[in-house]
Order: sequence, then structure tokens, then C-alpha cells
Amino acid sequence: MPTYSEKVMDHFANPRNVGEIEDADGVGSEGNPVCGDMMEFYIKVDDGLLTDVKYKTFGCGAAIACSSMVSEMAKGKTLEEAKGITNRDVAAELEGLPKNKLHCSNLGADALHKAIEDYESKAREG
Amino acid sequence: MPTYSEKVMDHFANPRNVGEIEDADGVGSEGNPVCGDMMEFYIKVDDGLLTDVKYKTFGCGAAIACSSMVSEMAKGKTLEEAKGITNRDVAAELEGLPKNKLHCSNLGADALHKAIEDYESKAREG
Amino acid sequence: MRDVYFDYGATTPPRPEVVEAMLPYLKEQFGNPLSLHRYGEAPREAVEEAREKVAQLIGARSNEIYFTASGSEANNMAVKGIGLMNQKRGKHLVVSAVEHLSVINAAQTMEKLGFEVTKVPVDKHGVVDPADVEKALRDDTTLVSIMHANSEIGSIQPVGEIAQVVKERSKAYFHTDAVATAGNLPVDVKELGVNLLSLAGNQFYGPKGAGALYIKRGTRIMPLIDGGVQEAGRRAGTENVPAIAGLGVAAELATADMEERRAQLVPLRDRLIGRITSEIDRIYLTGHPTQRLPGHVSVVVEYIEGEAMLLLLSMQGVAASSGSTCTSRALKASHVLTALDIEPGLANGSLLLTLGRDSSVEDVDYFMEVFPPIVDRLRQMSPLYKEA
Amino acid sequence: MRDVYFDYGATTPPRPEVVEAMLPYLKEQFGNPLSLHRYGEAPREAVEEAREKVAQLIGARSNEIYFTASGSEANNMAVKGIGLMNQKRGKHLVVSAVEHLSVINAAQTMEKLGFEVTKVPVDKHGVVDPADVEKALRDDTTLVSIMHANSEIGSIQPVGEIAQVVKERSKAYFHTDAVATAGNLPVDVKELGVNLLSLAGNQFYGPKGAGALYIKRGTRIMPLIDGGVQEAGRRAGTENVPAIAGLGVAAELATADMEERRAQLVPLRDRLIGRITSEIDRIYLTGHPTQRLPGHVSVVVEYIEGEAMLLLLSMQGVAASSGSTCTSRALKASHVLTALDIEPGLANGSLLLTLGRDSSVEDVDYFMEVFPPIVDRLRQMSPLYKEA
Ligand SMILES: Cc1ncc(COP(=O)(O)O)c(C=O)c1O
Ligand SMILES: Cc1ncc(COP(=O)(O)O)c(C=O)c1O
Repeated sequence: MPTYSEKVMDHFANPRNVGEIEDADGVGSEGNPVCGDMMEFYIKVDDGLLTDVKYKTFGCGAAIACSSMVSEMAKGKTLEEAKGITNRDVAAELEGLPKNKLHCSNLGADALHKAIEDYESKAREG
Repeated sequence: MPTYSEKVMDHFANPRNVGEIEDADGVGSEGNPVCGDMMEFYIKVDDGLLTDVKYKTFGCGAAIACSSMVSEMAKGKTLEEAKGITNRDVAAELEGLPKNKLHCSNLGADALHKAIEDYESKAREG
Repeated sequence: MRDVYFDYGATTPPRPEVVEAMLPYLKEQFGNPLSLHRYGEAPREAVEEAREKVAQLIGARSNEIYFTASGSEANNMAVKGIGLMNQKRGKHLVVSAVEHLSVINAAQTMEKLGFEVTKVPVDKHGVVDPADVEKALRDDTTLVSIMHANSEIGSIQPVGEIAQVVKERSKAYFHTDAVATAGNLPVDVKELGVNLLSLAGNQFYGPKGAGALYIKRGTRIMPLIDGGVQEAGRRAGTENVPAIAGLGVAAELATADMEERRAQLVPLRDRLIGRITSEIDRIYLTGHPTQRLPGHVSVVVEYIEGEAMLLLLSMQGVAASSGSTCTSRALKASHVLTALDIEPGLANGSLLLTLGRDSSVEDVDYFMEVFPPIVDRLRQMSPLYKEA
Repeated sequence: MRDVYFDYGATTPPRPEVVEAMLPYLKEQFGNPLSLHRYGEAPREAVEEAREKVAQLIGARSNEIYFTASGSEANNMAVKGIGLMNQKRGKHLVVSAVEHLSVINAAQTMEKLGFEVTKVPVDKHGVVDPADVEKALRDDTTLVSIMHANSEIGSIQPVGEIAQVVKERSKAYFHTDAVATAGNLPVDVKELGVNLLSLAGNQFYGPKGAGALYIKRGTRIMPLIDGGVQEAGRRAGTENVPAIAGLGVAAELATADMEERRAQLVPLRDRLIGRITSEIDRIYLTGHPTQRLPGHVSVVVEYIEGEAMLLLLSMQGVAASSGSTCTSRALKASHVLTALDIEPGLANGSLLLTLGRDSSVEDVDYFMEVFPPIVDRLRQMSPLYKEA
């Protein structure tokens, strides 16, 4: 599959941190199956740090690789640092994505941000 | 040139009876250079017989072969017999002509008939 | 790892005899068929011989065969050429909702040029009801175009019946896109009763770059490509002699071994359909269960996405395809799956396995070894599966 | 007997490197470039590599190159695609009187569809005066199509100047049919200042079945062949990968040795023109004496007819062509010679000698040995010669 970089293929074939976190501190999802890509992120937060990041992804190779990459990039970061991760950073870290995948499949950062928002809104409420 | 039969190619390559008859008894021409084919037939008549038939032809392979074939078919024939030669007979005798050549290049019989007419009208007048 | 090509629907490998037949025209016999000298002879004969072979394949006369460069060109030529040539009689066209994009989009262009197009629906198996075509017919309909078989879902249309209806109930010409069937199933223009029919060599072990449009004698049609006198003035451009020669040989070989090939493929297809739908849950066959192309298996797999399946299959040596949004370059949901009323999320789980000459039981069984774990794996990471 | 091919204008033999480059895509690498799996990889790369090479040949960007199956298709795509897409801006097209029939007849079809076409005349050398193009321009002109060089009379048009005039004086797009020049003479779309340009591989030692249309970025054009996403959605149909790969190699080779080839051919051409017009009386060069294609010799021979010359030349091993009525399948006088005001009888004495890579001084001299007796012989039997 020449349209994907080796890095993408590596993360697609061996996705890091797949799964759910039962007692997640925040959950966020982005995309939907109609478009072909949907991701759900779960985070554990401890003292402002992302101690765990997991996800489930329905989608193409790019979507799965992006989720995996985001989870790797975010894990261990502060919430502020994680909020600073953009879809662009993810694509760059993956050594590029095919042009036609840049918009629809590269939703990992957005889903992560939603999970952080979820955590923060719960924190405010709770 | 696969579009022409061997017989056509033979008559084209070795046209019979080419030339003019200085003191022809009849001359007839058909076609014109604009269409790409023009033939002029000369005949000698003796006692109702075509003792000599010659022609000059401007035109394609088919036109030259038709002229040659007509001259061969007519020579030695009676005027009446010669009048009976049709363009179709000529094409048949040549083992066929390409369809697109049937109409424009197959003028030999017509030119011959004109030469006979010329002879007959002179005979009537003279 | 086994190397399994299950994408004969995308294109077929040219048979060695086909390539062999092309070579002389790429080399010494490079002449232009229009040339009067000897360099034109063999190429001209090759083209006419191929025309006869293609005519034989579909029961036509050779002077009713017009070579094109592709199935898409043949389809465009039919739709636009008939429409534009007959506009005085009317500006209404009828197509089905599951036509190939080369028909659908050609019809759309005709709409831009002031024509009206009616799209006939299909049932849940992707099959057109002749009664629906009848309903769509109008006094000003000049062309009805219904494909012979759909390459995405495999369903075969009742083209003969539809042609009959069109003939009886209208003055419209009837065109069928037989790109998926010609060379693979018996196709006879007289039996089908069609006025025009498209085919493409690369779908039956012929070369790319060679298709044909059958145009019944007496049909009024405007050229798509104007110019010189090639193809009786109906399709200009220096003939692609090697490809046409190859198409001829492919047609000849197909005529000879079609039955044998069908007898090989139908059991393989049914074995694969049987195993895949019984051994994996929540997987559904698309298209008609029996009225379908030999060797054609198409399914939708719930909870997971097509491209991801293709990538993992590919890592196991299996080449297949999908109608999922992500695998379409246009990134649009397949209009065919949409026409079947399959909901878009499910349609994204589309998987297409098209078998051909070199396919074997071993291939099918190997596939059924590697595929279930792939489905499992992707479902395990799917947020939809969890929710289900 | 010597074997002399003097009909490179009809088509050129593919170079061995070209054929070599095609073979893998006829065999193992038969896949469809759209396929996501490994069978699609090499074909897809081959197509994109060829696109770059063709772009380089004409100084374009690779995403401005759209592959077609022939020069005629490219011309039709330009004329119809620009016309139909821009009809809101106007329905007036300008072409020259000596365009290839694929432009002339495409324009005629546009007339049937409600467009107006102005045909710009040429001078006695077949050359268009930019001032005449300027005069033809109107507010509603959307396309001007003037060929780069004419393959029947060899004349090269001042395309750069014309493009300049069109750009300055109108909002029309400018298309040039460079089928006769691309790969044979330097062609640079930026230098020429054109919006669209057609070329065909079989004119420069590439394969048949592969041409291209250059479409400048930002040009509004409607596809001729609608359908799938190939060629960025502008030209549907499974790509003819082998032919496209061959076209790419031909473009690369042409880029490399164009100067050398010109340096070989111009002296041969001029030697042949010099000898033929000095050693035979009543024979006239057609087209421009110096602004002409390298290797291109075209004459009219008084009193005799073209096909007869070709047949006798053929018997001497020389393959040539003619624009005479009898050698045209359509049996119509050449519109090019007519546009030069050559009277029809004389036009029927047309003879075309087009030299190429394998042509030599020996070929030219052999030709000048066998040709004069042929002229003599035919004149001796011509009723016109006698009268003269
Ligand atoms: C100037 C010109 N334009 C267009 C064409 C048509 O090219 P094709 O035969 O590839 O369609 C030719 C053919 O020789 C040509 O010489
Ligand atoms: C049913 C059908 N019609 C038309 C086409 C287009 O054929 P081509 O790619 O040769 O243009 C295809 C291609 O697979 C097809 O399956």
C-alpha cells in the first residue's frame, strides 16, 4: 500500500494502547461510521498528567494509525501539552498522510481533546 | 496493397493497349481530374469491328486497371458487343474492386461507349 | 504466505496468448491501418480479424462492432451519442440507479446539456424491475441504459425482458453495459434484443486500452470522438492495433472456454459465500444470491471498515477490494450500496472478492483461514462493536 | 530492392526501449492502478512516472497532463470540453482551415449543438496570420484552436504569436494541436503560452493508444469521457498502463535526442526537396519551404494521380502517402490542400514523404532513382499531360 508511509503502516499493523479504560476520567469521540471513521478516546488523569490513554477506532488504516499515534504522543503529557497536539502534528509524526486522508481520518487529536474537555467539565461539575 | 485483387494489380502494373490512336475513328472521355480519375478512349473501327482500342488514363490504380481491362475486353469485338460491356462486367473480370472504387474509378466502359458514340455520330454525319 | 488475487473484478491478467498476439504490432507490424502500402496491411487485417472475433463473442455482425479504448468510453459514446443525435425526437433518458459511473455521470452531463434523466430504482438485491422501466418510459425517451451485471454487487439484470418492454412500449434505443459480463457469461445481442452494448477487454483476460461498442445496424448515433474515417467514421483516432488484436484473441478464447470457466467459478463462489456467511456472524451478502456473476462475492461486514480489512488481508497475501468510502478515491459512499438501502455505516464495511481463472479451492480455504481473525481483530478495536 | 519507409507521418515505429517498458504491464504487473493492494502499486507508479516524463517533454507540471487514447481524443476533449463547459460565457469557437479533422469535425459537431465556428484562412504556404485570428475574435469566443504544425503540408504555425494575440484581445482559451510536433520539435507550453495542448505517442516512436491533453491549471473544461476518478476525474476509464508507460519512455527519449534527430532530418529533408523539385519538372512543394517539420516533404505532381504513384513506389519498396482524393477513405479532396487554393486536379497529384529516425541519404538517393521513371511512366499514360 504505497499511499501510506512505513510509520503509518507500523501503527496500523501494531496499534499502541488499543482498548477501553473502564473507569476513565474522560471519554471523547469524533467522527461517525457514515463517514467511515469514528474514534473514541479514554483518558486517565492524575495530577494534571495523562497517565493513561486508550481508544477504540472504526475506520481505515489512516484512522487507526492516527489514533495509535495520538495515544503515544499524549500519554505522560500534561493536559495543557496534550491540548496543544494538533491533527497536523499527528500527520507529521506519522511521516505524512495521503492528501485525501488528511481531513476525514485524521481525527485523533480532536477525539483526545474531547476526552480532555469531558474530564475538565466533570472536574468543574464534581 | 491488399485492397486490390491480383488481377487489378497485374493490369495496373502492366496496362495493356496504353496510348493514343492518331487517326482514331472515335474518341470518348469520361471523368475529370477534380474527381481524381479521367480516361480517354480511342477506337479504330473496321466493318463493325473494333480493330484497335487504346486509352490514356489519369487516375488511381483501379482507374488504370479498368481502362486496361476494358481495352482488352473490347478489342476485336463488334460495336454492339462492345456497347454491351458494363462497368460491372469490368469489375467482375478484374476479380472485384474495392467497394469505394466501384463508382468513381470504374469509368472505362463509359469512356469506351462514348468513343463508340463519337464514331457513330461521325458516321451518321459523314 | 499464499498469494491470492481476489480482484478479477478490478482487472484480469491478459492471457499469454493475448500478449503474444499483441507483440508483432508493437514491433515490425507497427504500421497505420489506414496506410495503403504494405506497412498498413497486417495491422489492417489484424483489426478486422479482431472485429470478427468480438462480433462472434456477442452474436453481432462485424460491421456492428466499434472499437473504443475502454468500457467507459463505450458507455459515454452510447449515452451521449444517442442522446445528442436524437434530440429532435426527445430529450429524456432512462438509466438504473446502479449503473456504472460512466453511465451515471454521462447521464448527468446530459442533464447539464438540457436533457432529463429518470433513474430507475432497484430492489434489495440490486435488481431492476422491468415494470419500473416501463413506468419510466415517455414519448420523448430516446435511450434506456440498463447494465447487464453490476461489478460491485454481482447482480445480473433481466436485460432481455427489459429490452422487450422498451421495444414494445417506446421508440427508445436500448443500451446495456455488458462490461462485467461480456467474455464471462454468454452474451448475445440478438437474444438480449439490445440496440447497443458496451464491453471491455481487460475484464476477460484481454488487454487494457481496448473496449468496444456494439451498435446495431441502422442506429442513429453521434460520434464521441470526431475526426478521421477510422471505425467507419464513428470513432476517430489511430487504431490501437496491438490492444485491438489482443482484444480479438481474448474474445476468441472466451468464446471457447466460457462454459468451462463458469463451471469452475460458480462452485468456488458458492463455497466462499457459504463459508463466509456461516463462519462469521453479522456479515451479509450484497447483491442477488444466485443471479450473480460467476466468481463474484460481495459482502458487508458489520462494525468494521473496508480499507482496514483490505490492508490486513493484503498483509496475508490476499488482494481484494471494497466499496467503502475510504477506498473510493472520490471519498463518497458507493452509489450502488446506497441504492440498495444499505445504511452508510454498514456500507463502509464493504468487501469485494472476485475470483477468476487462477482461483482455486485452496485460495478460498486459505482466505477463510486468514479472514475471520482479521474481522475479530478489527471488531475488538471498534467502538461500534462494543456498543452492539 | 531497398525497403524505404517514408511514412513516419502516418505513424512511427515504437522504439525498442518503449516496447521493453510496456511488457511488464502486459504481464505480471497487470493490476489496476486504482487497486489499493500490491497489484495496483507498480501500475500506479508507472502511470505517474509517465505523467512526469510527458510533462517534462512540454514544460508542464505533471498534474496538468491528462492521458487520452489518441491525439484525436485529446483534440475532441479540448474543443468540446472547453466549448460545453464555458457556454455561459459564449458559444463561439475559432479554428484554422487546416486543422486536423479531429478539430474541424469536433467544431462542426459543436455547430450542430448551437455553437458558431469561425474558420481562419491560411496563406499559400498554409500558414495562419495572427492578424486574421485577431479579426475572428469576439466577446463570446471561448476557444481558439490553431495547430502547431500540419502533418499534411508540414507548415509550422506561429503559435506563440497567436496565443499572445488571443490572450491580449480576448478571454478565450487557446488550444494547440501539437500532435505533429510534440516529441519531434521543442514544444514548451509556457513559451508558447497555450492553455491546452494535444499530443500523441505514436507520432514520436511511442505506442499507439496513448496521447495526452495538457490542461493548464485553472482551466474550466468538461470531461469527454465521464465516469470514475481516473485522471483526476477528467477522463474516466481503466488506464491503459502499458501504453502510458511506453508513452512516458518515448517522451523521455525524445527529450534527450530531439536536437540530434532534427539535425539528422533537416538536411535529409532539404536534400530531398532540392532534388525532387529540380530533377522533376512541374512538381511543386506544398507548405512552407523552411518553417516546416523536420523530415517532412510534401509535393503535388502535375498530370498524375497520387494513388498510382504510391502503388508504383510501393513496388519499388518505398512506403509513402498522399492526400489525393483516391487515397482518402472518405474519397473527399483534402481540406488542407483545398485551403491552400491548390486546384483540385493538381491536389490529386499529392505525394507525402515523411522521413524519420531510420532514414538515410541512401534512402533519399534511392528514392530519386526510382521516382522520376514512375512520374514519366504515369505522365506518358495521362490524357492531361498530352494536352499540356
Ligand atoms: C496534426 C494532427 N492532429 C491530430 C492527429 C490525430 O492523431 P491520432 O491519430 O492519434 O488520433 C494527427 C494524426 O496524425 C495529426 O497529424
Ligand atoms: C459494469 C462496468 N461498466 C463499465 C466499466 C468501465 O470500464 P473501463 O474501466 O474499461 O472504462 C466497468 C469497470 O470495471 C464496469 O464494471
